[in-house]
Amino acid sequence: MDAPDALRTDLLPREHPVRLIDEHGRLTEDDRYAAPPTERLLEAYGALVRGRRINEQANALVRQGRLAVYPSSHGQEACEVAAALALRDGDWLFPTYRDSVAVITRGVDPEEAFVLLRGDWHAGFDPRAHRIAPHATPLATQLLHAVGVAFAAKSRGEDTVVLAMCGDGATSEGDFHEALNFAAVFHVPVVFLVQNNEFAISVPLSRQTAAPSLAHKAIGYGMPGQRVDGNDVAALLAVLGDAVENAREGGGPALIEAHTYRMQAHTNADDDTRYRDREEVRAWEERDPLRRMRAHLLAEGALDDATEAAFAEEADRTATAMRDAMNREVHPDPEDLFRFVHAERTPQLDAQWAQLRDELAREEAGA
Amino acid sequence: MDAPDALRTDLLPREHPVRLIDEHGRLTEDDRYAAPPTERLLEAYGALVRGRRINEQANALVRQGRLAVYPSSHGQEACEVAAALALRDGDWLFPTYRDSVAVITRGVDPEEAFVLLRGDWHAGFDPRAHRIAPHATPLATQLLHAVGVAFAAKSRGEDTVVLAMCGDGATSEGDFHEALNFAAVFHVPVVFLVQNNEFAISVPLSRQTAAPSLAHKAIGYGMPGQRVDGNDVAALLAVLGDAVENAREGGGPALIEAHTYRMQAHTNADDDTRYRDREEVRAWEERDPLRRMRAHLLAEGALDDATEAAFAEEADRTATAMRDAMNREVHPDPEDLFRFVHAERTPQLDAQWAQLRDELAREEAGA
Amino acid sequence: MSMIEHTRTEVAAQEAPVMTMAGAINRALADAMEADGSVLVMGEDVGKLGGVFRVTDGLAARFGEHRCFDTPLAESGIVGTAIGMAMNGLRPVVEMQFDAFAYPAFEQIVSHAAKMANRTRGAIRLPMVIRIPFGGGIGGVEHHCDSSEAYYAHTPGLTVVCPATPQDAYSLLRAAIEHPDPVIFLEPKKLYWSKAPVDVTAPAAIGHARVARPGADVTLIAYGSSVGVALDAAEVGESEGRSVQVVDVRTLTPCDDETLFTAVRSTGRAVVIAEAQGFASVASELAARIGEHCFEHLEAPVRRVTGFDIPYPSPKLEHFHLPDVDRVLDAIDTLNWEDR
Amino acid sequence: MSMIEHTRTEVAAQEAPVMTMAGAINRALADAMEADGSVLVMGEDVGKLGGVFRVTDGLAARFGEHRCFDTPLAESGIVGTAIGMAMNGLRPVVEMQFDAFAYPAFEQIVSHAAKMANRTRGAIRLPMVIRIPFGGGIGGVEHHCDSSEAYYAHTPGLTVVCPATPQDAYSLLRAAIEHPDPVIFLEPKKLYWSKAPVDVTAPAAIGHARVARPGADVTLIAYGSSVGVALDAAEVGESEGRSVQVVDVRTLTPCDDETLFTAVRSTGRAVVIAEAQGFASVASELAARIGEHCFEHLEAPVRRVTGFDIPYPSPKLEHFHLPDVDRVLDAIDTLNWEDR
Ligand SMILES: Cc1ncc(C[n+]2csc(CCOP(=O)(O)OP(=O)(O)O)c2C)c(N)n1
Ligand SMILES: Cc1ncc(C[n+]2csc(CCOP(=O)(O)OP(=O)(O)O)c2C)c(N)n1
Ligand SMILES: [Mg+2]
Ligand SMILES: [Mg+2]
Repeated sequence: MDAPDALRTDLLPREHPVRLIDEHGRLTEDDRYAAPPTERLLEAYGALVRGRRINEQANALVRQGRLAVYPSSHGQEACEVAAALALRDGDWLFPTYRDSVAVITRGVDPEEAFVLLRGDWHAGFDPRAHRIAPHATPLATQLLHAVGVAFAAKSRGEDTVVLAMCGDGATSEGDFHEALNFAAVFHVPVVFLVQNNEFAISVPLSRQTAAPSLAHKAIGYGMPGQRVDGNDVAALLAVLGDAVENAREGGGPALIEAHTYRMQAHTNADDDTRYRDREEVRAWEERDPLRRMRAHLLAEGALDDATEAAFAEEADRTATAMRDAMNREVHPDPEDLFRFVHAERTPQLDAQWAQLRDELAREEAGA
Repeated sequence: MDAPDALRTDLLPREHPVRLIDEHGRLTEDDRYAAPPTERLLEAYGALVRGRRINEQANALVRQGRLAVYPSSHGQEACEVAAALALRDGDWLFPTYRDSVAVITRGVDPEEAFVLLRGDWHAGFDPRAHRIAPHATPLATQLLHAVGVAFAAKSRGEDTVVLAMCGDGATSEGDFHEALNFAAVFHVPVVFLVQNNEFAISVPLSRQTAAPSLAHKAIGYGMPGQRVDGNDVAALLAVLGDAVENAREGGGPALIEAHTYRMQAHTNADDDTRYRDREEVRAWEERDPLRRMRAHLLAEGALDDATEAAFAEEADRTATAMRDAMNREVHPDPEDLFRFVHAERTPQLDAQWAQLRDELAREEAGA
Repeated sequence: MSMIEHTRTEVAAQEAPVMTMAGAINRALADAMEADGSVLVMGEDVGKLGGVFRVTDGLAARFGEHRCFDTPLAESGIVGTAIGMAMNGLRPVVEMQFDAFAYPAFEQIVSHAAKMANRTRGAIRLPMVIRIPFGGGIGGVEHHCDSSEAYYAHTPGLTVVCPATPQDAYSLLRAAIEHPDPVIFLEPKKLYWSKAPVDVTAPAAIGHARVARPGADVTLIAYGSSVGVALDAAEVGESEGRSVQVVDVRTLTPCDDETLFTAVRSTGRAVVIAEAQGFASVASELAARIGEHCFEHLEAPVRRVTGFDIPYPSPKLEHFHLPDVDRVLDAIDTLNWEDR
Repeated sequence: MSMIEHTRTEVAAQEAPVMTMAGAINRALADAMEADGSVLVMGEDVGKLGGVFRVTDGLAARFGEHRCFDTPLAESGIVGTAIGMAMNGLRPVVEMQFDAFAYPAFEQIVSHAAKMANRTRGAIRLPMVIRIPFGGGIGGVEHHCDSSEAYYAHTPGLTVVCPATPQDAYSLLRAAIEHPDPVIFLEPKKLYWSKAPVDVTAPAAIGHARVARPGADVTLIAYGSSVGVALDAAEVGESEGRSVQVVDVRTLTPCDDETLFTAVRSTGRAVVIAEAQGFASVASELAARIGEHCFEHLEAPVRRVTGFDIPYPSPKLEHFHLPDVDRVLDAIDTLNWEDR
C-alpha cells in the first residue's frame, strides 16, 4: 500500500495492468498481489474450459435457430470465471447480456440462463435464489441496482459484497457515473468490474474515452482504480479477490478495469469485418486465456491427462444439456402475459386476458 | 508544464487551489500563472462592485415582491465576473440560474436578464445576439449544449470557445459525466467551470462526492483539472484565461473547480439556518472577493477615490435601472402562449388560442 | 362501494385533526417508518432541510440519518439505487424534488422499476414509492410545474396515484408504501397547504375512485388539483340549475372503471378535467374509455378541459393556461342540453 | 387535399425505383446531406458499421467522418450535444439505437429539445431530427421493441412523425430534416425490409394524414406497422361485405384532424389500431378526439385495438400481444351493425 498523499494518487491504477501469469504461462512476480494457490487455478481452468464450451455451444444453437441471439464472451472467459469465483454464496452478482458464462459458473442451470436469449421470457432464473440479478440490457443501469442491493445488505449489518459488471462502452453512460458516485458516497461494498474488450459493438475504445485508462475514472469518485490483464485468470482472481475482501471489511467500493478483447462479433447479428482488421483479432489469439492457464498448469505439473479429460467431459455434459434443453419445445402460456405485471391483476388486465382467452378459444374451435 | 508521465498525473489538479492574491490582498508568486495586469484587475473590481450591487438589489426586489425568486451569487461574484471577462465577444457562455451577474457582466441588460426570475417569460434575452445560453435550470443539462455549440463552431473552423458553468451539486448528474466525456472525445473547445460553493441547496459537498476534489474528475476524461481559489478574481482570470486560450488554440477542454462559498440561502425561499452553522458562514466573510481585491488595488495604489466613486455610481445606475424596470408593470400577452411553441402554429394550437381569445373577449364584454 | 367508503371516511374525518396535505404526507411517512423498519426515505434535501416543501420535516431527526437521508444530486441514481434496495428487502420512498426533475430517472423508472416483477416472473417485486410533487398553479418558473402523470400512467407495470385531499394523501400514501409494486405518488403542489381533517385510522385502497359530490345531470371527472376546480364548477353549475356530479379519480392506474362508468351512465354527460396538456394524456384515456363503454348512455360528446398543448407557461401567464371554473362551465354548456 | 396528394404520389411511384424502408431512409439521409452541408448524422454505430439496421450504411464513407460519425455510448449526451449543434447552425440527425434506449435522453428531449424555441421566444429554434427505430414484431428481446410514441406525442413542442411506407419514409424524413423544429422520427422496425417504389422527387409535408384505402362503412385509423394490419383487415372485411376505409395518420403531432374527421364522418364507424399499450396512448387521443368531434356522426363507439397494458413480451409470446387482422375484425364486428 502506498501512503496516501494529498492528491490521493494512490487511487490511480498502476501504469500497467496487473498480470501474474504471462502469455506463455510463466508466473510473474508482483509486490502486491499473490497468485492464487494451484488448486484454485485448477478450478478456474476447469471453469474456463466449460465457459469456452458454453460459448461455442451457444453459437451453434444460434446457427440452428435455437437461440434468438447470442452475445458471446469468447476470449473473455477469464473475466467471466473470475467474476463468479471471486464471490461467496451470500454475495450478489450483477451481469450484463454478455455474461452468461459468469451466470452459469456461479451455479445457474444453463437452461435457465438462456431463457432470455432463447426468447421464452425476459429472464429465466430466480435472481433471489442465486443472488444473481437478471442479465441487464440497458447499459450501466444495473450498476445502480447493485449499489442499492449493497446498501440494503450493509444496513442490516450483513457482510454481503456485490460485484457489478459492465463493458467499456457502458462507462460512457450517465448511470455509470451516478453508480460509482453513490457507491463511494454511501461507502457500500460494491466492486465494479469493467470488461474493457476494446469495442462497444463497432465503436473502438478511442471513440469512447480520451482517458489514460478507464480505471483512471475511479479517483474522480474517491475510490481506488486498478487495471488487470483480463486474459489472466490468476491476476483477475487476485485483484477481484482483494477488492471483494476489502469491500467486505468495510473498505468501500473499487473499480477494476480488465483489459481483454471481444474475439467475435458483438452478437451473431453483427458483422465485425465492417469495422476491424482481422490482423488485430488474430493478434489477440496469442493472448487466449485458456491457452495461457493451461500452459501454466502444465508447467507446474498440476494438470494431468485425467484432469483434462474430466474438465472436457464436464464441458461436454454442459453442452449436451444446453443442446437438449434448447431442443425441447417450449409452449409458452399466453396467460403469462398478464400474470406478473402486478402482484394483483388489475381489472384492465383481467379484461384483456379475457379478450385474448376468448380469441384463443374461438381459434381453437375454428381450427 | 509537467512532462506527461504514463499515468498522466499531469492532468490532476494541484494540491492546493491556485491563488494569486491572498485574503489580505497580497500578491502570491505562482510558477505557472501570472496575475493579470492592474488595468484588468481594476476592470474586474468594478465588475465585482456592480455584481455585488446586483445581488443586493435583486434580494431587495424579491422582498418587495417584484422578483419571483432569486438565487443569489453573493460571495461568488469573483467567479461570475471572471467567467464573463475571460471570454471574447465571439465566445459563448452557458450560465445556470445562479449566474445572472455573469450574464449581466457579459453585457445583457439587467431588465432582460431578470425576465425569467420575474416570472414574465422563460428567458429574457436573445441568446444568439449575446452568445449566452438561457439560464439553465435542469442541472448539468446545459453542459452538453455547450459541447454541441463548440462542436459546431469548430466544424466551421471558427475559433470560438465555450465556457460552461455549473455547481458542485450538478457534478453528480449523469449529464455532467456525458458532457465532459463528449468534450474530451470530440476534443472541442469547452472550459467547464464548476463553482464549488460547498452546498447544493442543503446538501454539503461531503454528501455529494468522496473524491479528493471535484477537479480530480478531469483525469477520468483525459482532460486537465485545476482548482482555483474562487474568491480570488485574479487567480480566476489567470486560470480561466489560460484554459480558454488553450482551448482556442486546439488544446481541448478543461475542468476548472473554483472553490468558493454560497454566503446566502439557496434562494429567498430557502432557510439555511436549518442545515448550516452561522460560524461557518461568518468564517467565509473573511475571504470576501471584493474586500480582497480592494485591499490589493489600494496597496498597489491603483484604486483612488475617484475610481471608487465611479464604480459605485455605475453600480447605482444598474441598481436603479433594475428597480425601475422591475417596477414597470408588464402586461403579458396571452397569445404568447401559442406563438413560439412551433415555427408554424399547429391547427390544434390555433383552435386553443381561438378558445382562449373567445374566453377573454367574453370576460371583457362581461366585465 | 367507493361512495359508501367515502362517506364513512368523511364522518370519521369530522372528528379528526386538521392537517395540510404536506402535513398529512409527512405524517404518513412517519407512521409508515414507525410501523415498518424497512421503510426509508431518501432524495435531494429530504434530510436536515426536510425537503424543499418540508414534506419530510423532522423525519431525519426522529428516525436517524440512516432512515431519512440526502443523496448525491442525481435522479437516475436515486431511483436506480432505490430499485436495488427494494430488490433486497427495503421499502424505499424516494422524493423527486419537482416533476421535471424526475425525467433524468425516466429510464430507471420505465425500463426497470416498471418491468422488474414481470421480467423475473414475480420473483423480484419492488415495493418502492416515487413521490413526485407535480403540477402548477404556484407561480413556479419553468421546469417546476410540469404535469407528468401521462408518462407514468402510460407505462405498464406502474401504479399511479394522485390524491386531492389531505385524507387521501395520508391514506393512499400508507397504501402505496405497503403496495408490493412500485407506485408513482403524485402530489399536487398547489394543494400542499390545503387543509382538512385527517383520520389516520381510516384505511384506503389503491384503485378506487371517489364520488366527491353527487349530481344527476352531468359528471365532472378530475384528479389532483382539478378536483377543486370541478367542485367549484359544480357549485356554480348547481346555482344555475344543473345538478353536477364530481368524481375524483384518485388512482390513475389501475383505473376504477366501475365507479367512473356508473357515474357517467347515471348522468349521460361527462367532462374530464386535468391540468396537463391534453394530447395523448390521462384525460384522453378517460374520455376514450368513457366514450367506448358508455356510448349508449351519452347524450353528448365527452368533453375535455385540459391545459393547452404548450410548455407550461411562466408565472404571469399560467392563469390563462390552467383549467378554471369558467372553462369547465363553458364545456358543460356545450353538452347538447337542448335535447332535454 | 391529402387524398389528392397521395394519389399523385402513388402514380409517380409506379415508375420509381423499388426500395426497402431502410434503403429509403438511407437515401433520404444521403440526399439531405448532399443538399445541405449543415446536415450531419451521429449516434451509436452509425459510422463504419452503418447502424445496427444498416440505415446509415455508406454515409461515413461518402461524406466523411466529420459528417457521419459514432459518438460515445450515451444517449443523453447524443441528444444534448445535438441540441447545442442545432443552436449553432448545424442540422443534426441523431439515431437512437432502439426505442427503449432513447429513455436516458428523456430529460434532454422533454426539457430542452421540446422547449428551447418557446423559452427563447423563437430566438433559438432547433432544427434537429431524432430517429428512433420503434415497435416490435421482429422477435427482439426485452427493451428492443417498445412503442414509445405516446411519450413524445404528449410532449408539447415536439413534432412526431411515423411513416408506414418507403415513400413516406423518404419524403417525410426529408421534410423532417428541413423542419425548423425538433422532429421525433419513428421508424417501424418491422417495416425496415418492406419494399415499394420510392419517387425521390415527390415532396411530402409534415402534418398530413393519408387515406390509404377508400371505403364507406367503417374507418380504420392506424400508423406505422399497424397500417399494414389495417389494410389486410380491410381486404378481409371487404370480402365479408363491408367497405373498409383506412387512414394512415403519418404525423402523430400535429394531428391532421381534418382528414381524420372527414374520414370518420363519412363512415360513422371507426377503429383505431396501434401496437403500443393502449392506456393514455396516441390511440386514446385519436379515439377521444374523434369521439368529441364526430359524435353526431357516430353509429357506434370508437373502438381501439392496441397492445395490452403489459411490458412488451418476449419473442415467443409477442404474436399474442400485437394487434392482428382477427382482432381488428372482431372490433369491427362490435360496431352496432344491427342498427343498419
Ligand atoms: C442504454 C443503452 N443504449 C444502447 C444499447 C445498445 N447496445 C447494446 S450492447 C452495446 C455496446 C455495449 O458495449 P460495451 O459496454 O463495451 O459492452 P460489450 O458489448 O463490449 O460487452 C450497445 C450500444 C443498450 N443496450 N442500452
Ligand atoms: C435535474 C435537476 N434536479 C434537481 C433540481 C433542483 N435543484 C435546483 S438547484 C439545486 C442544487 C444545485 O446545487 P449546485 O449544483 O451546487 O448549484 P448551486 O445552487 O449551489 O449554485 C437543486 C437540487 C434541478 N434544478 N435539476
Ligand atoms: Mg466492450
Ligand atoms: Mg453548490
